[in-house]
Amino acid sequence: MSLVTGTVGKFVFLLVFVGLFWYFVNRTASGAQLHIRRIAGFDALDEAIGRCTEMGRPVHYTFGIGELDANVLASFDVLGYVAGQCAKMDTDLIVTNALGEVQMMTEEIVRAAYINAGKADSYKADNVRFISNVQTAYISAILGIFQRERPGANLMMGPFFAESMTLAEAGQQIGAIQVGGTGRVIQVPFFIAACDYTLVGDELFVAGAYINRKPVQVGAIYAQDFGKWFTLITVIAGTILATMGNNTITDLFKK
Amino acid sequence: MKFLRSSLPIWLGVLGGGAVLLDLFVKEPAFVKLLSKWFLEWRVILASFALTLGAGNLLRVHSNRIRLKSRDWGYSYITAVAVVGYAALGIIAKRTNPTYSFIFDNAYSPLSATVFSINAFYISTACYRAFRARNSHAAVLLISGVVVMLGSVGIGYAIWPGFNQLTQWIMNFPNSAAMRGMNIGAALGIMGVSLRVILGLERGHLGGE
Amino acid sequence: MSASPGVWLAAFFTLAIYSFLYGDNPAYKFSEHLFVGLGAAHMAVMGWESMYNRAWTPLATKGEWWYIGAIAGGIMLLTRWFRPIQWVSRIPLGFMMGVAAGLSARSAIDAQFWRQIQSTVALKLNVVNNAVYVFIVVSTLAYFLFAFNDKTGVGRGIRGVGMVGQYMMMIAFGASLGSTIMARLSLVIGRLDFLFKTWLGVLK
Amino acid sequence: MEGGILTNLQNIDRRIIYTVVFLVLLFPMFKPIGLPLKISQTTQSAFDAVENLPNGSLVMLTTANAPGTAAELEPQTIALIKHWMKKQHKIIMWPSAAEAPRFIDGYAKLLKDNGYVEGRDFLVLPYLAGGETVFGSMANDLKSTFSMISPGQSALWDSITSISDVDLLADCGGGESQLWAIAHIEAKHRTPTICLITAVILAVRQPYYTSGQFKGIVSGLNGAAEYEVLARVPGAGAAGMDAQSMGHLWVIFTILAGNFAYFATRGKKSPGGGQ
Repeated sequence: MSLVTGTVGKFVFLLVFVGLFWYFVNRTASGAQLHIRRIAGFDALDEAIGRCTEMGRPVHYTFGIGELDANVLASFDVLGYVAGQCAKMDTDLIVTNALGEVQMMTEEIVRAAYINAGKADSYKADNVRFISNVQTAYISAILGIFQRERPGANLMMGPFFAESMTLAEAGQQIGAIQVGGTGRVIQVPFFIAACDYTLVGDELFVAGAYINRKPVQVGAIYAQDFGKWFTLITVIAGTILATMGNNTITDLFKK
Repeated sequence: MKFLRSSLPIWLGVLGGGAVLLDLFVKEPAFVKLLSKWFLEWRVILASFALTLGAGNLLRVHSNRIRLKSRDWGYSYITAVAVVGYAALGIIAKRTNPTYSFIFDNAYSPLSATVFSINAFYISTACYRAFRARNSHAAVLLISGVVVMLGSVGIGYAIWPGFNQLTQWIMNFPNSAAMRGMNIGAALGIMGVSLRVILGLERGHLGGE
Repeated sequence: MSASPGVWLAAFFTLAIYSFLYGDNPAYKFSEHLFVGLGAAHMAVMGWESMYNRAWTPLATKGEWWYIGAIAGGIMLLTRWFRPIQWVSRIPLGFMMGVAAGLSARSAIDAQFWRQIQSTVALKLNVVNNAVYVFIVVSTLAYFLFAFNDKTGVGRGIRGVGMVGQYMMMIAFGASLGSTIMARLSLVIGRLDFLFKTWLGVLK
Repeated sequence: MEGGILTNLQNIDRRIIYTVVFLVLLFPMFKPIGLPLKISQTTQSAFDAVENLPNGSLVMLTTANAPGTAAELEPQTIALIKHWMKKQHKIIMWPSAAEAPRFIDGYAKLLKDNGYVEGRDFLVLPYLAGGETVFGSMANDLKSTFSMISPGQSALWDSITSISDVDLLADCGGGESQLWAIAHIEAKHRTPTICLITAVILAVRQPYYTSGQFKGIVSGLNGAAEYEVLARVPGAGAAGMDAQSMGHLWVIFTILAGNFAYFATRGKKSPGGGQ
């Protein structure tokens, strides 16, 4: 096996990343209590659902318009939790989808959550809705749903594009309590402007680990943190050395 | 059967993801490159089929609404007719057909452009509320926002030429640096989630079994 | 004023959507439902075209038979409309997800991670702007450290640096919003241009 | 009474804000003011990347333009294509999103009207679904990705073997496509890449410009206006700038008024969202 020139460093990093990932998955699986810091956006989910229950209004959940990617996978974990809570509290949950592939997965996730909560009868198939795979058509339909069904909470987690601003402001106008989260960093400012709580970038990817504490997910978070420490240390050391005229670390990144 | 239902999809994911990822690094053996090339081309074809899923889902949703007489069910006829008619036109008579283009230019395009432009109104009210120096975070947001607003169009330059330089500085340094930090964080998050799929540890996309 | 029926149609749809800014109404509902239908249809047409070009043409004209496999996979995707055999669609879906994950990981580790660090480590700190840059990258990234206990002293320290990072992010978010408002206004300008120039003809 | 006005300023009805937005945008369209324009560094670099290529180079445009983003992206693209025509570059165009082919039809017409011959001087590749996957596939093997184009169909197509023959790649769009262009094509072949984007995503693309992954960025309507000035090709970009400035001023006014009222009445509770 031989490597493409200029990729040795990346490849070694990837191997270490995968190794640590396995190590931490096994550690969590064998019962070790690994810590994860508090994230306000997730703690707000209960508040949002609770308020809908008090007001007798539905909860609205959306993934945005993006492709089936890492954001959507992270959002599935949040949806599972939200659906379970809604089932327990007898609060309606409206899920709107923009992707054909995601539609069936969300149907299964929501139905499973209702069954697990012992409320299989309360599951309404009509409430997990495919809307449109065209961004603007999707927006136009959600604006309509907000005005006509007036959800009390609007939860937006996933790969959002420009619809983030329109949906968040439309939710604000009907007085919904809103939590937005996306790994697409560019959309975060719009959530900040119009939502009550925002999960900034990477925070969304912590969802599964934070909510469910599944070993695989906790392991991934610990491996990711290794990547961040690696970055912090190389950047600080590298720039100090570069200032002193020593390019050891800079050259390392070209290998 | 159990293998076909739950294990095979995961193993195909491991194979597909593994080949495409390794292709970035590996020069030899050559079959990794070949597999990756094939997989990418196949996925383009699968994605083409996936695009048609929407029309089918939509038909299912709206025929249900008509059957159950849900709220505003009368409008569902419009959607159903539009899906079937326009798709048939595009597939049978081709996208370059004049009628197809007429509808695209005079219905689809203005609808899409206008819905998108609602964004402008919504962002102005959202910023009107968000840009209020309620606390220290909001104050920082406000100051950097207003400077950039003034610096990125002619009028700010007319008031004080310095707005322009200040905006360039904010965009090139604090903004670029913070975005870089966030991008690096998000990249690691994406790596974590993607590796869960590539290593065959993720089941969320298969309906959470 | 324009005499073209197409322009009048487009003007009707433009006004119907803008009427929503005042409140929900039947013209909006009509346009919304029509648009949702047209949108899905256009996507299906483009999907068909893409499939035809990418799979059918090479298969039919060049005898590249191996595309049959991919077409079969595509048909398996469509089984999700039929509940009893819905599970079949998971097979191509698992593959699609895998390839997508491979591509994202590839892009994440190279363009978004490695080369971004590569460009940061070369900065010389004796230039003020570079020092600012590095400080902001470091503090922002510290905010995204999750794997620690925030009740311990070290944890509180990390949180503290992360808090500074939060302010830096606020500068970036403000800059984003500031540059965005203007951009979004240009979208309305496009529509006004259509209404007053193309349709009404009052604007030269 | 005064408290009433201040409270009102803090909570202006959104319909009033919307109406005034309409009016202030409309006014300069009837009476242009002619505000000054400052060329930004990112646009200058994008212009230089094209200008410094020898005449007759091979350039490629991948576009995800859509009706929603056309107000910003269309003037940019037209300005760029006009500049390319001046330099007599050979052009490959590919729609990377399902709504883009209709726009490419327009560019093809523009090229033909200026004496370009399809197949020899420029080429339109067919739309393929899959977004990022297609970028990955093009980076691996451009010819095989578009294997539906037979040899002999286009002289331009026959003259190239891989995407590394492309001297400049321009990606246009308001989504993720620029990132895919640098993550797959630029990363593998070091193809000089510029992007034409909506102003919204400038902030998040800036780090990739600083790191040299993008050679230049044309962003938003003002980017289009700047490019028109640099390339000396008058167009639609400059025309919209006054209206934008006025609309902007109104939004800044509402923000400042809101803050003024907020501080004047601080202590009294006011409703409102945000963090």
